[in-house]
Amino acid sequence: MKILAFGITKEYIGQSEIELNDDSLSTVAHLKNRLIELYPNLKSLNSLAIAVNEVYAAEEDKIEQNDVVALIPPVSGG
Amino acid sequence: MKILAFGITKEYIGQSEIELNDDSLSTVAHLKNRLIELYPNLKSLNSLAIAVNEVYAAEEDKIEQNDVVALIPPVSGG
Amino acid sequence: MIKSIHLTEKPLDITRCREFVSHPKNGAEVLFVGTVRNHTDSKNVEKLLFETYKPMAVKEMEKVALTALNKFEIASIAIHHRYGELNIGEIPVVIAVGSSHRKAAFDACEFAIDTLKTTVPIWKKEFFTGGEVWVSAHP
Amino acid sequence: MIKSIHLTEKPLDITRCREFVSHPKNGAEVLFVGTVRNHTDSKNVEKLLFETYKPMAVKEMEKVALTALNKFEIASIAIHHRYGELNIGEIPVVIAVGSSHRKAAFDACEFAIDTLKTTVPIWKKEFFTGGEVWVSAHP
Repeated sequence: MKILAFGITKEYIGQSEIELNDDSLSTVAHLKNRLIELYPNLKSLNSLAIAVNEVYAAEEDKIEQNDVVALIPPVSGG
Repeated sequence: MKILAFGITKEYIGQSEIELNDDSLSTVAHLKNRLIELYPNLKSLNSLAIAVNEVYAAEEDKIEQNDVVALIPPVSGG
Repeated sequence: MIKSIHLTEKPLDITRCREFVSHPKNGAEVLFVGTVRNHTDSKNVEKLLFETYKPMAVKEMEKVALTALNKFEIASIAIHHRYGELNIGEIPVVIAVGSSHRKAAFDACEFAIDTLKTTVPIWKKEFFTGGEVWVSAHP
Repeated sequence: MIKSIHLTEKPLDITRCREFVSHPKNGAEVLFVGTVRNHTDSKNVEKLLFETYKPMAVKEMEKVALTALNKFEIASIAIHHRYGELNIGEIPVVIAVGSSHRKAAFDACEFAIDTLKTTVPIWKKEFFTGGEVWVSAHP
């Protein structure tokens, strides 16, 4: 699946977009854990939300391989 | 003393300024009572404040013959 | 204590109010803009007349500004009011507040317009088809 | 449900926001204008970079506007946000609310900026002399 990274997560991952193909990652919580394994800096953040197809997702939400996932570190607009 | 009338009080009194010379009117309360005797319509108002020399006055405040008094019906700016 | 008080017959300038309170140290600006409504309850308003006791009104506007500056963590405030005849959609009042705290800016701006409406000697007469009334004069 | 949502790299237009929410039925308009401050705590900020996940940010801005319209007695709302590089004094955000109830207008405008700051995917990076930091990223 396609994973977009924004703000500080883009710097931690080193690019704004990665592909991660792993059928075993069936929920947002699984994916988040895997990403933290791959990029341990993510653990240092105040918070890390996940959006699936441009909508905030809950930890238990299912994800599909063709979803577009985005990493949302603490927002600071305004 | 000079008495200025604004808003609806100007219509009740028929002019924007009157002279009232009466040494016995020593407080704001006295003056207010006299004005209501002279112009009974003033009693119909929601409120009637008195300003002495451009400052809101209390009922018990003294007034002098050379003060400028103003009738302040309910304000409605903004 | 940065304040701008203005009571005028000429149209108000919102941009000027905002620029007055704007400062690189601030970060938050809150503005209140009052406009002439086309109705009151069920009546169609055609125009408004604002009358004022000008020297006292300016003093009371100064008091509102000073109280807001003392009571809230704000850096600057502009209170501009217009008088004379105003048509629907025209602007009788603009209040602008500058602060580094946005909550304080909101609170101060709301306080200023609420207080202005109860203390500043300005009176509004509404003109309808076939009638006119001094607002709030009677119960 | 009158709303205007705008997320752009170009300078924001405060007058356009105000005119959008203005209507002869209203009477009260409240605006929040955010500007780039020259300091955060003790550090001198030189410029800011706003990054955004644009399609999602627009959706979240729409949600903020709809929630405000439903929650408060207001007639209209404009939420405009800028992204890209901004210098001190420039304007990242403008929120304007039109209502016939001024308290509702204040409450809705404050609600909108508070909510925007917690839900809309926009990130701010501050640039100091010799350093840069993503705001709020770390405890």
